[in-house]
Amino acid sequence: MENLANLWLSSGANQMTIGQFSMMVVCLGLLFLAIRKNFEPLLLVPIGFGGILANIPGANLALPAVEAAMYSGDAGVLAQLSQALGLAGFESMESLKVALENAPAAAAERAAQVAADAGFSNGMLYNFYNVAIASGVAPLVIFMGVGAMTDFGPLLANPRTLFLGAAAQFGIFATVLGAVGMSAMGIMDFSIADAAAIGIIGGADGPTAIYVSSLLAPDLLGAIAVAAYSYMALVPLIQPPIMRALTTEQERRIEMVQLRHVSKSEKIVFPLVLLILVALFLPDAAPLLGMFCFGNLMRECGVVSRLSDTAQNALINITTIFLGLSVGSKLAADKFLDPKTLGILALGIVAFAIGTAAGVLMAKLLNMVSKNKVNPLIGSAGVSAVPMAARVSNKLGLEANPHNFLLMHAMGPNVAGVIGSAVAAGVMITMVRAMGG
Amino acid sequence: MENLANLWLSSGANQMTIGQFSMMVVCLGLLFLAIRKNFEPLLLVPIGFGGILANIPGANLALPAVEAAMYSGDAGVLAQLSQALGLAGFESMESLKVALENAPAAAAERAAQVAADAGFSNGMLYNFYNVAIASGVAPLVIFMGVGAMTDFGPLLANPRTLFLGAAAQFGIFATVLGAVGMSAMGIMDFSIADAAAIGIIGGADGPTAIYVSSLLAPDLLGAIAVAAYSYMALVPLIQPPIMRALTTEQERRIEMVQLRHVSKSEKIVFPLVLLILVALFLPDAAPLLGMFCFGNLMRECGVVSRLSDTAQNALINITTIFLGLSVGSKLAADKFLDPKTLGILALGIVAFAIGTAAGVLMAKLLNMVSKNKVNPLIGSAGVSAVPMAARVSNKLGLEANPHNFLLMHAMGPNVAGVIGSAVAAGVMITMVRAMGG
Amino acid sequence: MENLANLWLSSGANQMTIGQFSMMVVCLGLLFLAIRKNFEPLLLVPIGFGGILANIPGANLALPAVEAAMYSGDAGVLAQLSQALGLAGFESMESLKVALENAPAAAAERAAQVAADAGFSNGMLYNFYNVAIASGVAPLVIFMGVGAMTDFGPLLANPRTLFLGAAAQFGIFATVLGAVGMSAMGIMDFSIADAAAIGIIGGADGPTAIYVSSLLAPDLLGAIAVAAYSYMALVPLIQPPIMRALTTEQERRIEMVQLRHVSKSEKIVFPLVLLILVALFLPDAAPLLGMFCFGNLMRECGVVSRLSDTAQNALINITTIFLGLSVGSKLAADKFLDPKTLGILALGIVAFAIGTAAGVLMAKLLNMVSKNKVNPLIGSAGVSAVPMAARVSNKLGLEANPHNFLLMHAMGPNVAGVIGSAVAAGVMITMVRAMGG
Amino acid sequence: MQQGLDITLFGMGIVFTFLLLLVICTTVMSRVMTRFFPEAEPAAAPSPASAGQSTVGNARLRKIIEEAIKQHRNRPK
Amino acid sequence: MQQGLDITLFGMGIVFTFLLLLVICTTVMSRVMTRFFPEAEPAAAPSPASAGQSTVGNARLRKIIEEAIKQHRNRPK
Amino acid sequence: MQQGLDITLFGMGIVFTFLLLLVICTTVMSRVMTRFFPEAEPAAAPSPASAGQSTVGNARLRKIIEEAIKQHRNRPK
Ligand code: NA
Ligand code: NA
Ligand code: NA
Repeated sequence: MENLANLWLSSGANQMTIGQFSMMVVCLGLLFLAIRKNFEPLLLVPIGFGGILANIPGANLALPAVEAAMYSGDAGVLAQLSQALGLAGFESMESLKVALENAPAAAAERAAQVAADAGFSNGMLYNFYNVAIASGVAPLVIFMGVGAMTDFGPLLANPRTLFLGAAAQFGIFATVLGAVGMSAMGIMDFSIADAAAIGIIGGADGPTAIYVSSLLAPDLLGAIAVAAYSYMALVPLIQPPIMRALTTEQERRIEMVQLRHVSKSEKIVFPLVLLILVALFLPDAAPLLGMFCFGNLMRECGVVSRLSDTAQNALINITTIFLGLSVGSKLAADKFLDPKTLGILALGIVAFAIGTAAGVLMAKLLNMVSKNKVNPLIGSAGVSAVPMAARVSNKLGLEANPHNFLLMHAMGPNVAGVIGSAVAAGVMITMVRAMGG
Repeated sequence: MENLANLWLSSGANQMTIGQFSMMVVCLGLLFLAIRKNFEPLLLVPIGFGGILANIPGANLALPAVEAAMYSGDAGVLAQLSQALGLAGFESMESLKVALENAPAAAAERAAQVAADAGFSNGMLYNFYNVAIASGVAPLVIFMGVGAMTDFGPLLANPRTLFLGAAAQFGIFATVLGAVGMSAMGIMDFSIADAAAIGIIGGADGPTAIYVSSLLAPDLLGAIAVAAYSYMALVPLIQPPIMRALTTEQERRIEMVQLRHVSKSEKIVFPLVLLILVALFLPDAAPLLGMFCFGNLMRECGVVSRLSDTAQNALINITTIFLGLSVGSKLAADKFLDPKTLGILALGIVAFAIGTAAGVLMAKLLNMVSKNKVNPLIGSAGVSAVPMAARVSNKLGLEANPHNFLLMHAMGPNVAGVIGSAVAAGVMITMVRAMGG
Repeated sequence: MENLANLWLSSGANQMTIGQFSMMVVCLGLLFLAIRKNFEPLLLVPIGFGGILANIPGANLALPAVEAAMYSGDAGVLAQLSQALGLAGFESMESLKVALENAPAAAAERAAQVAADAGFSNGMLYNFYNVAIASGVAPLVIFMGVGAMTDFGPLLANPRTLFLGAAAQFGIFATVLGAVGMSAMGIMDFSIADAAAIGIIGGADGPTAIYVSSLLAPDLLGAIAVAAYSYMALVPLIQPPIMRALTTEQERRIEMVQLRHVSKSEKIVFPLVLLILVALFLPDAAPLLGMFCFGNLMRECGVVSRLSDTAQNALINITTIFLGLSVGSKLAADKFLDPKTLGILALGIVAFAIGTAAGVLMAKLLNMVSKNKVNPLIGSAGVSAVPMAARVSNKLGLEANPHNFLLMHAMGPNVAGVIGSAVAAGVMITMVRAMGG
Repeated sequence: MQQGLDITLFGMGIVFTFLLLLVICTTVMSRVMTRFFPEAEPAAAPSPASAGQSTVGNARLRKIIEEAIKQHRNRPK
Repeated sequence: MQQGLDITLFGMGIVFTFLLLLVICTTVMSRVMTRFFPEAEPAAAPSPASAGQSTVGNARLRKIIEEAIKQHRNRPK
Repeated sequence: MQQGLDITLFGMGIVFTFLLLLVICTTVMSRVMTRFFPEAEPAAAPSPASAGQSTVGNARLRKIIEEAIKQHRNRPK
């Protein structure tokens, strides 16, 4: 009977908190959106599923051994942990948590050894997170794969569209200002590093957002990734009203001249040019843009198609599976159910809206100073969200003028947006570090 | 000349023990069975090859740096190791080994540092084992791939067959009882954790057996994995006599009604239902069944076929290669050549036989209480061993009645057996931990 | 304004050294050779790109956290590092570097903890190097893939060609002698371990060279890998003059008898025979030749084509990407721009030339003692560089006699050369270790 | 020995109870799905156009294709 | 707040400056490549031989092949 | 210098000895296999049925298929 009681005590139904239950419902909602509504399913299916796993009570799948020992260890273990972390003795869970968070590396290792000796081990999802995200490798490998899938032809045919990709990053920076403002007004409590990580949602680029928040605000990573991918899926709903409001019927009808042919050698040299500029001026963007350029060079150089194929298929797929589950591990109730999450969701959509508007307005500005007119509808594609945003531009173009195929023209700002947000990420990391964030 | 002497001293022919020689012969035998007799070759080829590598004298491929230092280090290294492990000084190899096994994490790390300073490094297979199995990741990833290959249609069309998958797990528990009994009688010396790990052989499911024994009885992992895969390959020999003995000709002729059509949505929702039940009642089964359900959801949801393809191909193949070599590392003579191995082999086949019988008898019981008759031959498929056991059911059905195609009907209990043994694994882990095993 | 100044101070254009600039030009040159001249592009594209990344000033992509802390940390961090490494206090960068290089494992870990506490983390390429090369796994996995791509049929049909593969390894050993001689004469400063690692360039086998130098001379790995792959690409230029000089027109015209049919079972058993010989006599070659034989067994046994396919495609491609980037990390200016690199480049080409000559001469020797004549042109294929060297033999054969197709005959010594250099690698590792290198 | 008996009895009991729960939930789920989310119509065959005419020819073509794929994959790229 | 303003102003400025530099370098690069390394002739179509005759038949064939590939990949090997 | 000579002499010696052993073992193995496990008959060609009729057509078909596969793989799924 004792055994049965043990099983019941260790079962989830007995231990589940309201928070965990709510998060399971939220994750089932994410799965529904991904599967039924086709919301970025490649990421949201693993994220949603990982979120359910992370909230299974008693399984501790998302916890390191030390935290598992804190929650499930007996008095002796707690006393040893406290001692390892430099406390006089175990006082309260709260003080132990604080001590663990602020522990120097040597103390943290002593605590890990105590947990190991007491028979605790890292949860599966925690291991995935550590290997895939904390090391930074998964977002970088995905970015390499994205590079290997990206055709810079339309951008090279019309380099001016890079300005659209630059302008759309205003969403990022405006959001940082917003987040800092909310903190100044006392509504939220975002540090400058948090604000920077939240802003990157406006870059509309999943791997960049995950990479930046893993560096600057790991605790907010779950909410930031979910916001980024959800809003990317919502691009066809968010962007059109803004685009219509900021353009006249006349402007939306503008037909653009056909793009010139771009030679193979230009395409080969371009990633190297970009890499060298990054090397010269933005070393903190080197991991992201370096891997991106590497993927693109493998694609275009034509002599390593084996590697390019693998980067676009097996490797990016494997990485996506583990990245998704790892992001899901950050949907554990005690971290996700926080007023900050609401703030992040609110700021994220503002970021998208401002980015879209800035892209469109920039296109109109370009038209004032240049004789080759661009259709301002392609400005919104500067937020990235490849290729969804470009398709939205195309759709609105066709509505205004049935012979106006903007897709190829919009791909230029669209891939420029990827570069733009990676550049913004590098700037942000540099500045936040300089501020001691 | 000194060099030549060194080379000869370090050569395998000089150092080889009889045990290592015997294990090489055993591993060549495994390779022969795998290649010539088609015994689960996907696993037994890497396992057998890994076993040969693990037994190369002097190469220390399966040893951690510390053990390599113990076997090949000079007196100074041995003294330092003894000190690091808290001994007064080096007394005997045996006492050093015991000290290493029982060392707390901090002492083990000091010993590893001594070994590193003396120039020793971990063997290749030891590294593979650590990354693939000790972390738990390889069996889980393979289980995800199996989930992505599994069609739950036949099970959903006839959910009663889950009882057949449950009954067949009796083989697992009866074997635990047998192992504990052998220990009680003094024939063997199995702890309760050992007994639980051995029992899982009866689950006829490789990744589950490896996962459980990596947690509960890592020393027995080699023997357990070899037994599990060998007996799975022997299913067409082990099961038929039992099935014939327990059924009448009349029963074997029973034709079953055609399975109803199962909708796509049912198939999508089923893995989520299973996951939620696991979350509520069996958190210790969450890693195994969670990954399995995740694989199956990727397969059925239809929106992430890229990921599902990769989980079924590149990812599972890569993992299988390293899992197999890692299991092979546990075939080193000093661990495998132990009376326990014989006990494990004997108990394993008993487990298979009892599981088969329990499945068949459960089917007969179901026929007593229900009007839709099931052919008791499909009961044996409940041990899992997908799809071999289902094919055996089909073959015996055709023998009795040439129009009786049982394959699809047997797939229900067959996949139920996979769920059943993962559930049994979760129960076992929970109970053994509660017993302080 | 302070921010702007910070950004400029942290930018690459400000910090770049002449060395880094030169290395970037060198790496662009490697990319040019790879892409335009088709110089082993599968390796040289990732290596060249990784080299550029490693030389981005301020990004520290190729540095461990400790070294990043040394270069970018403030006085406090330097003092703590000095203390952790057992120095009285910070004196000079040079003494700190020396202390770090010679630090025992425990001190190195304390230093790493200081760096972590100061907020430094390992660079991306450093992590890749650690996981892929320092662990030894990447060259071994590539060797497994090469094994899975290798057909030993021509070798089995004419086992004598193994002697050609043996003779061509003379290039390796002559180079060791050369390197030691240069040191004895005071021209260079190569240790015996360095000399052994440099010699392996003459094996004309990339993974073997990388594996050996990761063990014996990690600091020279970049130069050795670049030399090995560059000279392999130059085989069609290096070998023909030597081959012509050492053979008469008459000899080059020799037609060889058609190769006998080799049965499937012979092909299956051969890797096992090789493995057992390695196990008996050369345990230090076991990792390399073990993985090679494993790949070949998977290929030939016919029952694990899933695994063989993956080893030849997804797995080898993924590994190649990370291996290449990791090798590139060793092209950082401060390590690569060293007089030693010039010595390595010079010795490497001599090694190739001597190996080629030895193979040709051995073929002529074989002709003296045997009645089945071999065309001495196939001797040069013994250096490996599969399949380039065999094609060179074929081309020169056709020049001398338009009906003389030597390709298949040259594949025998070609794959024998792979075995030969792996054997030489094992011998070298054993002997250098015995010499305390 | 007691522990072994405990594990066997409780273990088997829990496995059965769990799978019983799963049978119930699955059955309920199937009913709910069939009633509230009926499928448009179980599509007769995945590729009706190509199925009718020449299955033998298709089989041969598929064989050729599969071999081509195999060769394509195995080639020493 | 000051920090937020700093990041916004400098950040946006640097993004624009960087992309302006990229526009300039790209344009220069394109000019250089087009002038000094002109392409032989943009190849009209990747496979001219097979393109002419029966694109419809080819499309159908391709579809069959793709399905074969898909089945080939999805089969539980 | 002595060490270098040692490595060269012993090294070359061991490489030759090892490969000599391998030659011997391989030759013995081949004899044994050929005598005791003779192959049924070296199959003339892997696919005799399809080889006879229209190799040219097959070659063209294979080419098309390979290209289809290539496109299939390269498509930005
Ligand atoms: Na963007
Ligand atoms: Na089972
Ligand atoms: Na070689």
